Amino acid sequence: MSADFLYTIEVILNGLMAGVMYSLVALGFVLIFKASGIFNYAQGVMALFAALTLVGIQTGQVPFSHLINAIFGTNVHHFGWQVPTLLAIALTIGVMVVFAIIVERYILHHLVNQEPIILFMATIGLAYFMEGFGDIMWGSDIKTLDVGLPSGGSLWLEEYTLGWAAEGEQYYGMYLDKLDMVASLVAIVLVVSLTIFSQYTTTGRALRAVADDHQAALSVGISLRTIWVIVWSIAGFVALVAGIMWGAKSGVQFSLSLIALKALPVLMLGGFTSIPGAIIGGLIIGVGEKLFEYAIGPMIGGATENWFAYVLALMFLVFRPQGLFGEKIIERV
Amino acid sequence: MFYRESGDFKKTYQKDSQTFPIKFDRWRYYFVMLVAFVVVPMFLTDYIANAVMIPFLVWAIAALGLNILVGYTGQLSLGTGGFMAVGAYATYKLMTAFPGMDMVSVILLSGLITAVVGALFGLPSLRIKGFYLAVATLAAQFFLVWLLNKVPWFYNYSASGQISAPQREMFGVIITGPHATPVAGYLFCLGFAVGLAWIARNLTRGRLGRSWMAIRDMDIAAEIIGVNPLTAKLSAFAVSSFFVGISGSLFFSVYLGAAEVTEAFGISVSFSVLFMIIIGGLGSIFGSFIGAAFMVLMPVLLKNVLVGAMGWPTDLAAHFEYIIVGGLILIFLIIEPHGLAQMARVLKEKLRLWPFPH
Amino acid sequence: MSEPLQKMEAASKLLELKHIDLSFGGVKAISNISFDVLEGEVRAIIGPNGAGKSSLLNVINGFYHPQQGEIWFDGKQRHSMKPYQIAYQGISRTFQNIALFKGMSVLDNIMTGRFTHMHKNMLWQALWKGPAEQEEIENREFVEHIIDFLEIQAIRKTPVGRLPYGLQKRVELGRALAAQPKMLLLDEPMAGMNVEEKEDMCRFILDVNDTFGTTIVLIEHDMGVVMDIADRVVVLDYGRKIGDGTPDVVRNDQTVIDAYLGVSH
Amino acid sequence: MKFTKLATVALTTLAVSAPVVADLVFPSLSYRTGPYAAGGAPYADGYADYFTLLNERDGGIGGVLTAVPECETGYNTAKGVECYEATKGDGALAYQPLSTGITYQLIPKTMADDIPLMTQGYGRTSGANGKVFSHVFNFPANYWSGASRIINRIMEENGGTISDRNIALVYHNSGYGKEPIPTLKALATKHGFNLTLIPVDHPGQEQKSQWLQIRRERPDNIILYGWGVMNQVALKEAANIRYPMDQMFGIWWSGTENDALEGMGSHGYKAATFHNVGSDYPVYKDIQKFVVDAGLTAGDGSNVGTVLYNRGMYSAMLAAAGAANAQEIHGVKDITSGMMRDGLEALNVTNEFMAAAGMPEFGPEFSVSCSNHGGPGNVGIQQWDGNSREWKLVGGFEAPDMELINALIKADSEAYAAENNITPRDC
Amino acid sequence: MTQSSKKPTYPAPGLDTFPKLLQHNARMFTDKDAMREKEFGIWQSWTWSQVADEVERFALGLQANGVKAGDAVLIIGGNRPRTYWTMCAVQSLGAVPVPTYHDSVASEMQFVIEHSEARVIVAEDQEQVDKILDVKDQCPAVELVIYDDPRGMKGYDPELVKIQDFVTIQAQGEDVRKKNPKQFQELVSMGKGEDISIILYTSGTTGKPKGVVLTYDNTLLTGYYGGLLEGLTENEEILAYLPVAWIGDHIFSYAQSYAMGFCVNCAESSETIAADMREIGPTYYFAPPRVFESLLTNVQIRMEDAAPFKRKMFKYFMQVAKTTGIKLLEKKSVSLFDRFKYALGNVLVYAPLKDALGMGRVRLAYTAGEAIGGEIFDFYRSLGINIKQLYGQTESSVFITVQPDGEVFPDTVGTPSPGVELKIADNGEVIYRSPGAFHSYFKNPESTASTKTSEGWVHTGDAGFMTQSGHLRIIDRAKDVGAFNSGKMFAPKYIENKLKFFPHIQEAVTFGDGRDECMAFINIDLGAVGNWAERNNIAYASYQELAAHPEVNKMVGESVSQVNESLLGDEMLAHSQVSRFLILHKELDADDGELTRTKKVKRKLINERYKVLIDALYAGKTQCFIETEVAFEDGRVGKISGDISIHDAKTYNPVAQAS
Repeated sequence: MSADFLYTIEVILNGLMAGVMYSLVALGFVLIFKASGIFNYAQGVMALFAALTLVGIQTGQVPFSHLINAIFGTNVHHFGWQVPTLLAIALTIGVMVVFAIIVERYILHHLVNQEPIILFMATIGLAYFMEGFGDIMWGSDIKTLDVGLPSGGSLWLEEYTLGWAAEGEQYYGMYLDKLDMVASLVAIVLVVSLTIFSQYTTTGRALRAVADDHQAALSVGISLRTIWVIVWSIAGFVALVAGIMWGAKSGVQFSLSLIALKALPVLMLGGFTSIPGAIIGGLIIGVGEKLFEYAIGPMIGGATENWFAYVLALMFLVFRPQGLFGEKIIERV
Repeated sequence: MFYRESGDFKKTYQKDSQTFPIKFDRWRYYFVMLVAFVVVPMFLTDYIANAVMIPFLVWAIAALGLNILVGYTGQLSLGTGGFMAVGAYATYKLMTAFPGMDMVSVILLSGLITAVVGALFGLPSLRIKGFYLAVATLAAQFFLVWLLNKVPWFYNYSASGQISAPQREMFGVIITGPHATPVAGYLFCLGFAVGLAWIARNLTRGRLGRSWMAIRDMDIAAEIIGVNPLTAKLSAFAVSSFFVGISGSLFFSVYLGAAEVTEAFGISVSFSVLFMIIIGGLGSIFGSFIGAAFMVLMPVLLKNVLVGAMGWPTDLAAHFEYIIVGGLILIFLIIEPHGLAQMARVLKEKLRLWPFPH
Repeated sequence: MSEPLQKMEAASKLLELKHIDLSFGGVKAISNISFDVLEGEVRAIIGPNGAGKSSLLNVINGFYHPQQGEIWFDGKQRHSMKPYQIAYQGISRTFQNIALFKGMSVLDNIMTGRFTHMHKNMLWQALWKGPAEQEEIENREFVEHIIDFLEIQAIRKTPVGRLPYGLQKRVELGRALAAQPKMLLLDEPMAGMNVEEKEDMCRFILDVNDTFGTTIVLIEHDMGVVMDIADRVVVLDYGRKIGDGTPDVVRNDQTVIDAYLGVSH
Repeated sequence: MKFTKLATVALTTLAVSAPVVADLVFPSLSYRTGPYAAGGAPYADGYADYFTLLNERDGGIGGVLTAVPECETGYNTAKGVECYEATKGDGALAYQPLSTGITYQLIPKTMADDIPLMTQGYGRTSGANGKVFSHVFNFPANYWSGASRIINRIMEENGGTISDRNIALVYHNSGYGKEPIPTLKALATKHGFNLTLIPVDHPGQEQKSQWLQIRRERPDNIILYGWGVMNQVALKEAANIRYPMDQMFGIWWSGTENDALEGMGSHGYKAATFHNVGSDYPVYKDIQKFVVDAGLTAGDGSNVGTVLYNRGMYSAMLAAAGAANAQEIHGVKDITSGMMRDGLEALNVTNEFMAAAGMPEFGPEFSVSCSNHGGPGNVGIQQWDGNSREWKLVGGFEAPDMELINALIKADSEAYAAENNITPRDC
Repeated sequence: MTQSSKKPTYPAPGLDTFPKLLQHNARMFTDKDAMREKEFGIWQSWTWSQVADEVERFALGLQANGVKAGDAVLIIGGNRPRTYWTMCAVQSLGAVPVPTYHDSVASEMQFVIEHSEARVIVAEDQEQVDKILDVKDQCPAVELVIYDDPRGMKGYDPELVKIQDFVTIQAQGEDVRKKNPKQFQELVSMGKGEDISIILYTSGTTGKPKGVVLTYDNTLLTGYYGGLLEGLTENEEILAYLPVAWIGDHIFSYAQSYAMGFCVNCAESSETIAADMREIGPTYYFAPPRVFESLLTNVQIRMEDAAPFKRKMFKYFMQVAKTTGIKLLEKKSVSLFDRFKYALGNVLVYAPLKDALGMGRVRLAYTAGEAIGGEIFDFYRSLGINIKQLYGQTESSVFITVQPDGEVFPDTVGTPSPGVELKIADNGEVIYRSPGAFHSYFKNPESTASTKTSEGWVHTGDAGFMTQSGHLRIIDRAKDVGAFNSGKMFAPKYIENKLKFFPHIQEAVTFGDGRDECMAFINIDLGAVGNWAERNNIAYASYQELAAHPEVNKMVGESVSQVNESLLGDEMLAHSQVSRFLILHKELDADDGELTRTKKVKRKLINERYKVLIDALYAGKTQCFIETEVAFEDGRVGKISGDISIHDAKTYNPVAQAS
């Protein structure tokens, strides 16, 4: 095999992995959109908030310490204990559930039956609020997230593939990031369990009923409010997972909230309402932008990924205006 | 409460369809104009001009433009930042290539250039609708920023890609550059803002505006009564981009005086203009202004209150700023989902009916 | 039939459909339908649900393109055209489910109906004062006559969303009328109305036909209404034409009776 | 109506918040929020703490108290302008915008308002030409001298020749990141190395493509011009592909504790710097005594001694030195911003001076003149020690290829002068 | 006998007919708006000169079609400019306009057509033309029907009767004018003040309508002098919305408009009157008490829905107005603090309220026709609206008495108008002699003789007396005033009016003549009670259902007892307390012949039709079944039936009260 070919394979594989990372973020959007028709702009901030909370709990940070110190002139930072990772994750999930309840009770409940753009705006307000709130609660410095995820390229794969290239060509073996592999695994587990949840549990079926028809769901006695709390809780959990994966790469900091931008083209490509769409959309975007950057990027100056992801999504949409997996828009007169 | 409408009747269609058919509104409008053109300049300081009034006007123009697209035509766009960048860079190129050109022409030409670019990126709107259309405009946003960053010709090959506005005069008054007085810059922007608002009003009240709203409300019915979706949508994109381009042009030349595309015209700009029109009110010219006022002035006001008056640490204040602005957005939406303009409209209706509740 | 008479009839055909076939992904909606509409007449299309009535209307105003067949309008054969081009030819319509522009007032809705009659370009409109305003006023005057005609003065500036159903239907008729169409297509104009509203609507339809000489093609379920106001009736069933003629002829046609009895009307 | 009302309130609060005029005011346009907060906060702390120290220890500068009104920009240029306008009326002596973008906005404005603009290690490099940029002071080093010094260092490490070496520049795809490109291109021509440009878009969380490319092409050296999250991800990815860290060089904005969070993963990574590292200086004892222990720190005190804190403090020290100079030149205590400019232009930082300031050998020796606002551009090299998790200075403050840089500065500043109708000063 | 000393004169010498006034106005106020109509969304306006032109062309056109002096021309139309122009055009020819109620049914119309011997009819639209064609066979004299609105008129058979468009007639007139530009002038100058100007058919509470013949001297002089007295100018704005066939509209919207030169405004449609009134903002306004009452009811209902704070504020300031407003209006002394409170109330409540009602600019408002409730009357006056009562009838060209400024009381109708002599006949009937007193009843010498004595005294048919302050107070129709078996006076209308002042009572009919006690039928106000029901979550499907609701009955019972209590104070009427009442299962309706077109109760008919109920009332039953026929709007006839419950009302013992 020629090295170029192997590089292409490598780019594709890494693109797939990157795509999974995008999908993790996109998944949260899809869940909420499907159940309530809300485009949740705050999903990225939720990921940041979840990750901040996780690190905060794990390292025993005093919440609002900055505020407390500013008001009382004290100097508190940490409680001085370390919480075991799993317990910290569980506690963080608890926080996200509380968050979901608050969002439902104080915001969504008052905005039932509003137009999508209004709900979208509400999530923007929520995002603003949480950006400020998260920073006040946990501080704006960069935090290291350590939940025991592996990092670095897979040496085994590198060595195993080293010999594949044709003689005389420069080739260093196939590179795959272990963190990405774990992320892919987690994503698979997440999607499978979500599917099982929605197919085989009562709550899950209720969720699907709501997604299909609000009225119908209400008529079989499902409380929309409960459903929304559950959906937002799950989305909060997904945000936590995304926050962990991305946070492990870059440290937990404000920029984490910007990963939402990477999920946008994925959503548009995959359709807002489809979980498989989010996954496959992510893969397509990941591979597409990486390949383009690899093949064309150097010729036109690089850094093409941001816009190319959208152009790629656009190209798909021109042929399928409702997204890859979105429900077909039927125009009736 | 303040409305006295008895005897305010219309004998011609001109009078009946004027922008402010009620006498009280008309006088209020004249009053605002008087304040804006005469009173404000008398009290203008550098700070009020450069940190409050000029940005407010510049953003109001952008919001006006985006509102034409989103509010009136129903085409969601997140490409505002990119289009503003086109306007800004067009201005830079025109100013440096033709130093003798007067600023009004420069800015109008920049608007026209942006209109062409905008119409181009509006093409996908023929097939893609709703939230999905945002992808096309986002593509525009990222692509335009990338292009303007990547091709050195756009920034005259300067080392960092920064562009800065040279000094230009009109009628002997310095408009751009560091030596421009705040009053000159303010009045220049105000002139554009008022003029463009007037144009927006004219366009939206007539045939074109109705074709836009028809497309927004029910595209199939619109087509069946003779509205060509292609021309309606593309004209909306072009007009919207014209406004946005002018806004970008003023943003660069009068307001900031220098700009760098990735920092000044990023995606956050697109979002914040969108926030302005949603908060202000979709499909409302007044809403564009009030939305811009909210998004521009609220943080400034909060900062001055929290840091200036209450002496909080800047970071704490900044975080609370986010919390308060976010909270206010939520509260406003819960009280009146259709924006501040709708709130004003309801208030006006209430006052007109006063003392009756309905 | 004498030759001059034949000629006269040929000349007064406003619309003629010849052997129209329409299918959606293999499902035949309309098969081999031919009929004509004479200038100035009220032509009704009736048939059970799913008979292809609405599809036929959509073919006439260009929303669907038939796979087979010819459409002749106003003496010219029509080749594939966009709906908005057909609007310019002088066909306007109303919809079964009201398709008003919800964000606009009654006046603006009807003004939008004048779209094909307004021509001032964007620059004039941006200036407003002058030609654009002049054109606007001229058309406003026309629209006001329609408002007067339909007796909806009191709701002129009301947003259409706030109106009751019957009035919305009336406004929609107004919008279609504003285009001064040669031919007006009405898709179940009286669906969901009470007796009084139906009577009003009948009066308006006949007045339109009478005052403006507009040719009218309508789909309606209420047989009483159809028999009252239609000059000629086409009967469809399962996408085929099973009857055509004056109300009396159709009423006594055995195929028609069977079709209707078959679906227990 | 709403906005006029808001404006009035804003106006009144402003009037209320105006500080005492008699102070020497050094506004700090900081960013403790937003994507770059982690970098902005320690710098602002250092900047503010030093002035606090002066007030507490020396009673200010020449007996006049200093004030550091802080204004949050969030690294946003528009907010930067707002901050500038808000604070300039308070008698601001010199600005420290801490953002290349904001610097560009402020260059013309400060020139018009006669206020010096101090940009230590950032901003517009060609601002070093004092003839054109009369109010910009970007001593002691700038992006270009940093780049040149790094190339020099690579040459040193490779026996003086780097022809045919492959060097990649991984840069923040913005004005800041693009700054060194012309210099590096010129140097590449001069020294014969191959330069690969690898841009990373803001914010830079996803750099897979870039690092796969690096892994494929195996450049001999990497120069990193990043900021914010981009640095952390870049270093992490570099470690992931097992790039030899000692062949990787960062500019000083990519050489902070935040960036080398990985610890051992970044061991050996080198970065340019224009000031020394650590807190082993007399001045720190004073800071501990007069500021930290007195509970007067701007932040929570946790940043004291970090790279960015040092940089902020160093900048503050230079500003204070300029002010003291101005007092001396003009013989008045309450100096104006114009006098401050004169003070800065006459600045002569010697080792003795540094020692007197309690910061012996903390930074390079340099002097400023009317035509040269950039100093000699001496740059040192620091290296990350993963074991002790700290930066160590491994190369002294040496001059870069000033001949080449000066030519570039001249060309760029003259282009600016031509575009903006500025007649260069005679000096 | 009371008499006003002033004698009316013409506005200027020789201006003794309306056509002459029109020409005068066209010269005086050439470009001032004489007439406006909201049509096609805007106020189409005609200046006096344009009106003169329109009238001239139409008059000449009519002449060309054979209309000549002395002819009667029937006018069937609503308040539209052309209706008024037609009157003037007809008068120009020396012919007599005969306006009729345009909502009258064909059979009523037939009588007028026949009786007036009209050959030419000017009808508003297809609907009216249809009515004429319906009765055409019975009215062979009709030769020409002119219609105003061409809508739907295409295809009408011209052989049955000649049908012409208004504009066609005008075009014919135009041709005439071209040939002889002076002709119109000559025609007009032939008119004299004593000529017959108009015949108005009064609907009458019983029997066939009578045509009241009025001369120019009657209408023009009373109109002009009434206007002069009140200081009306050419700058007034008035809204024409009452039937043109009614004397009030004729005087206010026609005679006074021509005499003073002010502008008359016509509403766009009957649904938009309120909105149009708000737009125009009339300065001169007339409305029967019923309109003021329903407006007030409406205000109260709408305020009920207001937020508590606003409601309280409204109540508070209305209280302030009550104590201060009327005093201010009558220029009595008011303390500074009260003035301040009133000024504040004016900003917060009165001015916006008046504006919302379209009365923001009203300088003078009249009410007449019936008694107006003191509460209602005071409400408007306290807002600062100068509303005054007047007393008049068709036969008097309206003005018999008017309340002078500063002497406005809710229970009297004022002092005699200029030139009016007034006295109370022995049987208590009010009689008068005035310049406005009618000429005769058309083709009805018997009635003329029985109403108008040879000395010119006219019997009003109303019972009343002069108060000490010289004001006239009307109690009831003279013929309706009856007596209880005890011989004491029974004035049904007086009691009914008291009942009707309650917002939830729409109409009341009382019985007592020849009986021992007074008992009543009640009609509830569907609007007011419906709103009340909505707020109290009471479901109802029809008037009948709501009327039968026990809570409603209880509420009405309370009102009745309040009336009873108030009657105690009046020595003459204390014994007329309503002892029992019932709420009718249907609304009394003019279409069913139970009310006149002016909504007055037709007692005789009700006595016959509802005999069962009356008997049940007096028989002391608590329940009664009734079935009645009703006419629907489309002319169909249906039946309404149901059980009606009868209630005792609380009465007060005059003696006990006295002790």
